[in-house]
Amino acid sequence: MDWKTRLERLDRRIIFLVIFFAVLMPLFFPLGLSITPGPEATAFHAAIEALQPGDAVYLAADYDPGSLPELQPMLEAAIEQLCKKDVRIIAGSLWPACPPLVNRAFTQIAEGRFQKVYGTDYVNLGFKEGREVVMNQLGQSIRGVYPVDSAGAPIGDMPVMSGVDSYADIKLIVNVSAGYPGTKEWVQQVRSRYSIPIVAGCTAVSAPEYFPYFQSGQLSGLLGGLAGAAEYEVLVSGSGPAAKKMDAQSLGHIVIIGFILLGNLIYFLRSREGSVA
Amino acid sequence: MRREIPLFLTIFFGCMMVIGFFVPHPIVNEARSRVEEWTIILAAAAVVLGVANVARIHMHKISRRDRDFQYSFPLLFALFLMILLGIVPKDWITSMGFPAGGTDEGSPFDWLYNNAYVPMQGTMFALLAFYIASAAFRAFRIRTVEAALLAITAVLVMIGRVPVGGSISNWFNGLIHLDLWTLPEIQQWIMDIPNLAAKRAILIGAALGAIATSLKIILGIERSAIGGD
Amino acid sequence: MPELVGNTLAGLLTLAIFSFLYKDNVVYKFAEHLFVGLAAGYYVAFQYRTVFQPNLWDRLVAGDIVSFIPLALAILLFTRMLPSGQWLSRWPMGAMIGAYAGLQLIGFLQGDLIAQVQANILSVNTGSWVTNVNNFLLIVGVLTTLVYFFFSTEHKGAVGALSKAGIYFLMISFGASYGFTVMARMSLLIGRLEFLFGDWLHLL
Amino acid sequence: MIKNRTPLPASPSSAKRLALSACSGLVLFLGLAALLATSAAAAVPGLVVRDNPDDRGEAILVEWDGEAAGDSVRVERAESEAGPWVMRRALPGSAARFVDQGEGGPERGKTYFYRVNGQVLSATPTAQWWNKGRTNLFLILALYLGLIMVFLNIARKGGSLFIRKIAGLDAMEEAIGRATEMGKPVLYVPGIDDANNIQTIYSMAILNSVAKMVAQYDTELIVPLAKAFVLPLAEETVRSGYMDVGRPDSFRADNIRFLSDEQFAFTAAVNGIMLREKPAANLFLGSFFAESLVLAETGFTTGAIQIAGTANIHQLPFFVVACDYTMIGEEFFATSAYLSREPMLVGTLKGGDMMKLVIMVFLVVAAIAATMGHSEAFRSLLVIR
Repeated sequence: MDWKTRLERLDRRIIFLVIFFAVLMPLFFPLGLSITPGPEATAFHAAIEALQPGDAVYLAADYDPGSLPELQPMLEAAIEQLCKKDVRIIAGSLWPACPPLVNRAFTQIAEGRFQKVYGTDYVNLGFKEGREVVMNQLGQSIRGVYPVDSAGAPIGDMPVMSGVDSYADIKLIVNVSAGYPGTKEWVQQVRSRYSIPIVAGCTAVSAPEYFPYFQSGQLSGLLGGLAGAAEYEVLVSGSGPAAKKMDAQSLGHIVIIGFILLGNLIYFLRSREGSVA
Repeated sequence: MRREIPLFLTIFFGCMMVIGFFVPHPIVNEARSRVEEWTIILAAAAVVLGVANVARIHMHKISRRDRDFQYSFPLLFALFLMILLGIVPKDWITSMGFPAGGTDEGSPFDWLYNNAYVPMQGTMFALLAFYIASAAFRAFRIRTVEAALLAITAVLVMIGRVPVGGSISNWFNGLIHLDLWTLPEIQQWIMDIPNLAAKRAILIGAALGAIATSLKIILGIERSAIGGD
Repeated sequence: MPELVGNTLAGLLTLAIFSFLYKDNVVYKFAEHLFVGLAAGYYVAFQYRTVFQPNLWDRLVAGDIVSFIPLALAILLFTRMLPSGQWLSRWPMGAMIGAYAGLQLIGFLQGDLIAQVQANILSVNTGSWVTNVNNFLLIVGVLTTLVYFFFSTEHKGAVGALSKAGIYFLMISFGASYGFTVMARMSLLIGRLEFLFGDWLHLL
Repeated sequence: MIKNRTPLPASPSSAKRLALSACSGLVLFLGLAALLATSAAAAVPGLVVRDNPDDRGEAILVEWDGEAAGDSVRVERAESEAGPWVMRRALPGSAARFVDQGEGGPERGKTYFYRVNGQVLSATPTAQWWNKGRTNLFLILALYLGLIMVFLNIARKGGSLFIRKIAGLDAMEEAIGRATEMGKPVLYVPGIDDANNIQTIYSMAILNSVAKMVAQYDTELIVPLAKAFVLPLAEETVRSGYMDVGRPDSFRADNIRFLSDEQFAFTAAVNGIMLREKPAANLFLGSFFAESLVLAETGFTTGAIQIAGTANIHQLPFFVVACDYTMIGEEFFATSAYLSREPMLVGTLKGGDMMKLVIMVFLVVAAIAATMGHSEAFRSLLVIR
């Protein structure tokens, strides 16, 4: 068996091992490559930066643990920037598995680092079933959709909700999304109908599809995947959990590129052999 | 009756949503709002129905001793355990010495979510990293001009999107003392121009398709969706 | 202590799922079914706590008679589980399908169709040649890709050439999607490795 | 509620009166000037207060000339001309407009007085029966509906409507032909979505044609399924295909297999079929998700001819690189319409095609106009409010 045949018949478990170590090594030995924020992340940051203290923001967290490594850093960095700006955060989810992740970020950032008070500075309304219907109902009355928060406490007399009951009282929607329902539906249902600006952080899988929304102004900012999260972290605080993982990410990409090139090299050599024979 | 009422409900609920968009008057607006409130409850009931269906399938599996029926036991156990922990009154749970009840932070329900649901779902998705590596090596063949374009773009985006792309470009530009486009810039251009153009055309085409389908449903032309002829 | 137990459980379950990479096995199947059960139970509990209780039950108790309508429709939905009487479940199904069709119609119309066509009204005479070239490419790219998805004429001659250009734009966009998907998948793996070697084993 | 501290005149006319009396007394005049200065705002040019148009009647629109206004504009509201005044918002003059709505906003049918940097005007919020800002959308929707109805009618009456043959179809016939030559089965996966998914429904129309071809050649057809509800549908589709070409006895029900509704368990099972039974043609047509690349990879390594088609855009790259032909998005739907000639599918496809033609012409004209400096005229046609 020549080397080409051997490579062609390579057990895929060996490929699995290669990618495993390629991603693992930089976690132990960071390279410290520098991160430069792109225009989409810069616009995301600027949209939040333009808010005034006391403004109310709707934080739409629509994902689940399957996308945690990509999206949790975005949520945390967004909460950090919102806390720095002293705006009120009203969070809700259309994915049932999301509210505990929002709680986790609030406890860690808003309460832990900024001493914000639940019910006064921020609230987690939790999950509500209904997808696009909920998006529209929030334009009628937030209290109608969410009589109580994620822990079952009535939201009516919380100071954070004073003067806020629909999109008319909200300055910006910050969406973190892993798919349906998510960024696409917020743009379709809410952006122009209630004329409210939206910034979105989404998984890398769906990001390329949302570039047209950014160019058209339907999204005022866009973060795509871990790279987007890392760029945003650099803007908010100089570093963060996503930024630390970018070295591993870089090496993973290089190995995939190597696989594509090697696979095609063998294919090319084979087809030449074929035409000679 | 069997066909007319569901069809009427489809048309009524559907048209309510569309009319509500064009007619701002409070009479229409309140009606639409009511219809939306009901839909939220129906959507929740539909999820419960789906879960009931899963439970039924696995009970059948066990009663018929189907292949792999043993695995239905942990599934049903986990299902009923989560429901029980989640919906019994909160003070029952706290009276057993747990810090919280229901679905709240610190409850047993939340503990299972954090230590079983989160790692398992996360790992399921992480498996895809291995599959994509294997597919890149074994099933990514540049056989046509189209595939070549795809491959070149993919490589440029993969390298330009991560910090290493910038490092390579800076090193290279330093080497030849020129200020060529860097890999991140090339990547940005690809995303902003050719990718955007194609994705926009796809959005427009898909929107036309979706609008046509929705129109046919709410006008009662397409009835296969509600199970009628 | 509960954190250590929790992390160990999470670590073992992570390894159970990863074991599928070696080959399909008993441990993986057990974990997979456990997950499906957990997720399904989780959903039901959440629907109860966040929808049925506040949006239906509390309102009924408070005397909101109109809320009997969604309650009745929701109960009808479950006739699907019965051997006969399934047709009654078409009432709420019909209502739901109609509502979502209506909302999606509006969403695709204003969010995708109109807004995207409007955003592509671009000038190729802007004073900056870079912008001109880019705008020209955007116009050509959108048009040729639409030609590719036009089925009422044979793709020969000029139309054929345009649709060929369209397919090239499509392929570039697929390449971009491929690259971004690789990025997403790698991130998820990094996340799990960080948990295994950091949070659980404290090696990082 | 923030009550105003400075007792300013309540209306322009009383302001004049006050100013007149101020002229007679220097002290009073100076006092008024001082008060005006502390409120730190000059009169607002071009001020208009009116009912906010096209809404449910719970908003008042306050507009002014943004370029000529000063640094700060204070909007206050009262239910009578005499007050008490409620502070609604302080904005920079450049904002040019403020919509008083939302929490604490005005009620329908009630008259309100607005004091804007001292100047008082009144308005009453009213509800409208038609949102004029959305008439453009309504007309576009009506045009599209009209086109669909016209083509649906033509198709139903049996009129001939041309749809080009998708190149993927030739590839499909070729693949089935080769499987026949090699005496190996054909594998058809109609996606992993449920029976009510639109792509599954379209996939069944293609499956029917594939069943006919396969029945004619007497080749084996394997259809693995990920949803139990699709099983009866797929069985019926394949059976009727075999019946149509007069070979009902060749139909084997046990080749239509429901494997598992868990995504990766299903994927592993289909991989098993590919590796054991070595189909010579793999057709992946329907709604696919992350399993797409695993299936395409395994099929590639077994050397089968592979044809894929899906409208799930995220998965297309993986099919394109590992399959011999891929039907992209709408191509998949068009193939279904082409094969089935079902009036509903054909009519909708043609209606969509005509709408695309309208859009393409519009985009070309708009691009020319925009280049000549008239982009706003075209953009404003599509503004949504």
